[in-house]
Amino acid sequence: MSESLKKLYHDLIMDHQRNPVGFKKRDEADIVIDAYNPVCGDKFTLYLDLENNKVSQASFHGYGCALSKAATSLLMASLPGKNLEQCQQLIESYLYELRYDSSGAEEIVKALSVALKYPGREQCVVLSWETLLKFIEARLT
Amino acid sequence: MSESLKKLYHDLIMDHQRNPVGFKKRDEADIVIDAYNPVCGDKFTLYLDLENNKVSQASFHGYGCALSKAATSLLMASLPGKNLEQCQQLIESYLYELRYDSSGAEEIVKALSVALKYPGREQCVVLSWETLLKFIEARLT
Amino acid sequence: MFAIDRIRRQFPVFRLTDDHPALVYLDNAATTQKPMVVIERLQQFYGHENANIHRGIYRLAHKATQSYERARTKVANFLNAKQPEEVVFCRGTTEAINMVAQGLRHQVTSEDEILVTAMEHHANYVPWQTLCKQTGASFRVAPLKENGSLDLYLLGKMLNKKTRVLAFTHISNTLGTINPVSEIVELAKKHQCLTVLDAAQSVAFDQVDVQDLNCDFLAFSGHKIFGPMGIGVLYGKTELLADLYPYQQGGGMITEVTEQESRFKNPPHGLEAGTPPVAEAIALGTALDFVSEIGLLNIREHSQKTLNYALDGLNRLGKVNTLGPGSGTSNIISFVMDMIHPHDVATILGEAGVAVRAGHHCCQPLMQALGINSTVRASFSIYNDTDDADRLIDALKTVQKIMS
Amino acid sequence: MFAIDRIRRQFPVFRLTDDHPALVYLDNAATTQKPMVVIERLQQFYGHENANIHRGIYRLAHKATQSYERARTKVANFLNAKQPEEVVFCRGTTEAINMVAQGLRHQVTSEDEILVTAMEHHANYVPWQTLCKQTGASFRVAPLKENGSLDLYLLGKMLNKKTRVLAFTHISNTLGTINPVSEIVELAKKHQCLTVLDAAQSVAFDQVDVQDLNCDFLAFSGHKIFGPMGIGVLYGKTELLADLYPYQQGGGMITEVTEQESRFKNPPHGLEAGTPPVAEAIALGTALDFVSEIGLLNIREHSQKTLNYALDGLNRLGKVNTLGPGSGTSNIISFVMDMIHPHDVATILGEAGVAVRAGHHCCQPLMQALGINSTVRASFSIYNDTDDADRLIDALKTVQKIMS
Ligand SMILES: Cc1ncc(COP(=O)(O)O)c(C=O)c1O
Ligand SMILES: Cc1ncc(COP(=O)(O)O)c(C=O)c1O
Repeated sequence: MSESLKKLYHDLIMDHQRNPVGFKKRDEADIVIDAYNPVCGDKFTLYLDLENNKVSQASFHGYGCALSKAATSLLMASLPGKNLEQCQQLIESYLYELRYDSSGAEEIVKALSVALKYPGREQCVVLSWETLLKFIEARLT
Repeated sequence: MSESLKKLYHDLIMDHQRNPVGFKKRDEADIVIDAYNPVCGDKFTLYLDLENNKVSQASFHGYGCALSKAATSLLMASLPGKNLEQCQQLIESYLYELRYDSSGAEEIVKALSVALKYPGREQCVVLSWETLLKFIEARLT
Repeated sequence: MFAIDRIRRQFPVFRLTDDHPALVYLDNAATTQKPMVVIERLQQFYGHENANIHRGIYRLAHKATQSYERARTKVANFLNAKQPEEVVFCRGTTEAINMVAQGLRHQVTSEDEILVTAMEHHANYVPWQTLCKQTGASFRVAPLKENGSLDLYLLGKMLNKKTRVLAFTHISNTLGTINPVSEIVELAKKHQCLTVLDAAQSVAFDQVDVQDLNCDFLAFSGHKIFGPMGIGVLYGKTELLADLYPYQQGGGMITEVTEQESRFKNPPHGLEAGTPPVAEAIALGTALDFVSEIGLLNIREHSQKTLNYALDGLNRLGKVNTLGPGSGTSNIISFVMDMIHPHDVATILGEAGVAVRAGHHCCQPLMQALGINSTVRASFSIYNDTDDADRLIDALKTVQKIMS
Repeated sequence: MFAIDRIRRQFPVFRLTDDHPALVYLDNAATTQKPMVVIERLQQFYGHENANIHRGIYRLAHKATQSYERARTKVANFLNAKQPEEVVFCRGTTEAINMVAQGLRHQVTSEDEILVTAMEHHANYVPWQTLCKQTGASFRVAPLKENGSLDLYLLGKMLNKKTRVLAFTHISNTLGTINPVSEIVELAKKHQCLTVLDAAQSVAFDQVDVQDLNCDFLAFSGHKIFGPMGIGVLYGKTELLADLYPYQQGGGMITEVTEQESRFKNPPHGLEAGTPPVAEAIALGTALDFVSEIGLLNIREHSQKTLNYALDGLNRLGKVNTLGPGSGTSNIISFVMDMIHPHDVATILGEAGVAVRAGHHCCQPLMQALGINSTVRASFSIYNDTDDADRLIDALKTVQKIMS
């Protein structure tokens, strides 16, 4: 296996993909958002509960590749306890690190950023994050 | 001037083009036929009078290149005195000589047949002949 | 004997360089690689024979016109069409089908039905759906059996006297299923229904004889049969081509224009508006010569053999499901791996120098019918050998190791 | 300095061989010859980079996609478009204009008027006439002044609030007339009328800046600017491209297909159905680089100078009438010789190795307006020099001798 592939399918990513954080359907959640890429067919539903304007629970369900699943799992793991503004900041800095500079980022973000070097794989690691960002931006304005 | 061009713009052809046989409008003629090639814009009107089922007078008018004018002039010169069946035969043998074997043909037909060796010039030497042939075929059936 | 080494050597892309260390190219259903003769034909035309066609009165233009028309004759012979006039040059399968669909638009009414199948490529599905939306005609989709093959019984029942067009594929670009064309055409003929055959995948795999198949229209793309991009073919029976309203209007297809109206040439020229891809049409002719020299029988036999060899390997791997009834009969195979997403498979294969496609293969309705999102597709051609199949299987083992 | 020898050497067609003894190519308005860099780019792609685009997950496909999109950016820069998304690849000028006309069909009603000019090429005339027949809209033709230039005063009067589209050419392919585009666009904008500019003849002659001209759509063909055949460009302002119904449907332009309906991508991809001519688009990018390197200012200056030199010779010949107001301002000249038919001229010129066009140049309405049937057209490009002009004049002397 090449070094680059080892980075892409890093243990941290494979852990998330094997044991994703909050992988469950919760149709009763306060917020239900579809993160769907019709072109590749990947589709996750994101479920968020808010309490006192903060995310109290975050989970997701659906179908996607290892990278999109890991990226979504990481998102779910990062949301609880944050209010929407904080979630927005978090997502923006994730996307920035991914695309422009992951040198100071967490190991898993560094790993996910390798996806951008692979043909056709960028969407996988940003789909859920960008979908939620759009939702929050709409909410906050 | 190349040998081939000398053949194409042969004196016999140039004589016809400078002094075409029966080059006059006769709207009162028994038969008036348009020989028109919209693609190149050439357009001759053929005028024939019949007497006792034979061509008594043949003339033409219109616009075309040296070759089409000479070919039409030759046609006009050949028709008088012939009935429609004979005209048909005449045209068929002209087209045959032109396309397949002009070895036994008149000098002017030999000259006109050179046109077929030139890109895009075949239509010029057959337009009036084919138009009249179609007319006669329709008449005779 | 099928001299694979001799064939491979004719494709520059397989020459080993630093850029392409031993490419295993198994994406032939998307586009084929190009042999030297085709590349050289383009070079020769653009370097020494280049001119526009359409009644040029100088030699270069005349020669270009002749070569272009000779390419038309080559296509006609290749398809066993009755005459060259049944061959219209266009960009590819997609344009050919759109030409037919829009060419019929003035004749289709809200009483009519258009029938396609659930295994069509978007190119043979969406243009008909669009035509139906434009005219009010009913858009109907013939279903598949559970194994992914066409349900001929139901297809026969869906055909009726309102059915104006039956559009279907010869070989599924996703499953590799080969449809029984003659049988289907016969069903359609009972209802005086026009048949449009998508031959994008079949022309480079098997002999396609339009008189034998008796389809009314047929479409294929040059780039999938070793020819250049930007050139393709619409075949149509003479009197049916003449019924199509010209999809495009412009130079070269006109007899006369006045402010009041325009008159168009007969097909094929009346359906080829503007400057066509002359060089590409001529090079397509060269590609067809190349194919004929190898022989389609040999090509079919070789691709099937190689695919079956790969199929054995796949089955031995375990945790791999091949899809459709056609596995092993054509040159295309689709599969999914347990719990592993096709995109992850394709990325890891790509890293190993094995080019396959992953996704819905422009067949979303088929994916919906199969209840899946995407597949991995490997498609074989004349230059693929058992080494390529071995490299595929090896790489899939790596996939399973990484993703386990 | 314009190093004509260095430029000529880059075009293989001008290398002397037995096939082509010293070709004098003056049919550049029909198609230009191709420089080595363009031919080599095709060769390189087909030999070493060939793959289909559209989400391929292996390097070859990814690289092809990137090169294709980079070519789009090159076109955008060349036209000074605001963004690459304003550039749609298609077959050529003819397809580009048909795409706009048919793309607007669902919006045009019998209340509307479509305005073209009497000097349009059939490609920018008949598609609009067809659209009018299909929708019931009125087809209107702006007349010319006696000298063959556009009558701007009457054009202005024909524009009104019903005018949906004004389609006009930048440079007449027959007369060489250069229309004042900005001025005409300004007139049209007063009536909220869409402007469609046929730039087939202008892009290889002068700098064309879409922001400066402010036209809504613009069309040109790759093969007339040293690029391959089968590739061309529709430029359109972003929000206006989005209004067009996709002219063709198929792979690569879809987001989602169900039996009920399909959803399409945004432009430009939503307007590029099926496998595009990837190699040809990339080589067009190379052709534009080639043009930019020489510089359009230099090109214009050189072509004008050469044409003016030829014009002098023509005038000295006598019994030659040059047509239109544009003689000497662009790179195109049309003329007729007293009592000598253009086809005879072209045949004799062709025999002398001088390639010109004779005929109506796909401008029958213009011929009707001028009251003639056909002209001889000579069109100059970067590789033509005064020797070519001398050869043209010499050959015309032969014509006069033969035909006298
Ligand atoms: C002014 C003009 N418009 C349109 C066209 C049509 O271009 P194409 O045949 O490349 O589509 C041409 C060239 O023939 C032209 O000169
Ligand atoms: C079955 C089938 N039909 C149509 C097409 C479309 O062909 P093209 O993209 O060359 O127009 C393809 C190829 O993608 C195909 O496989």
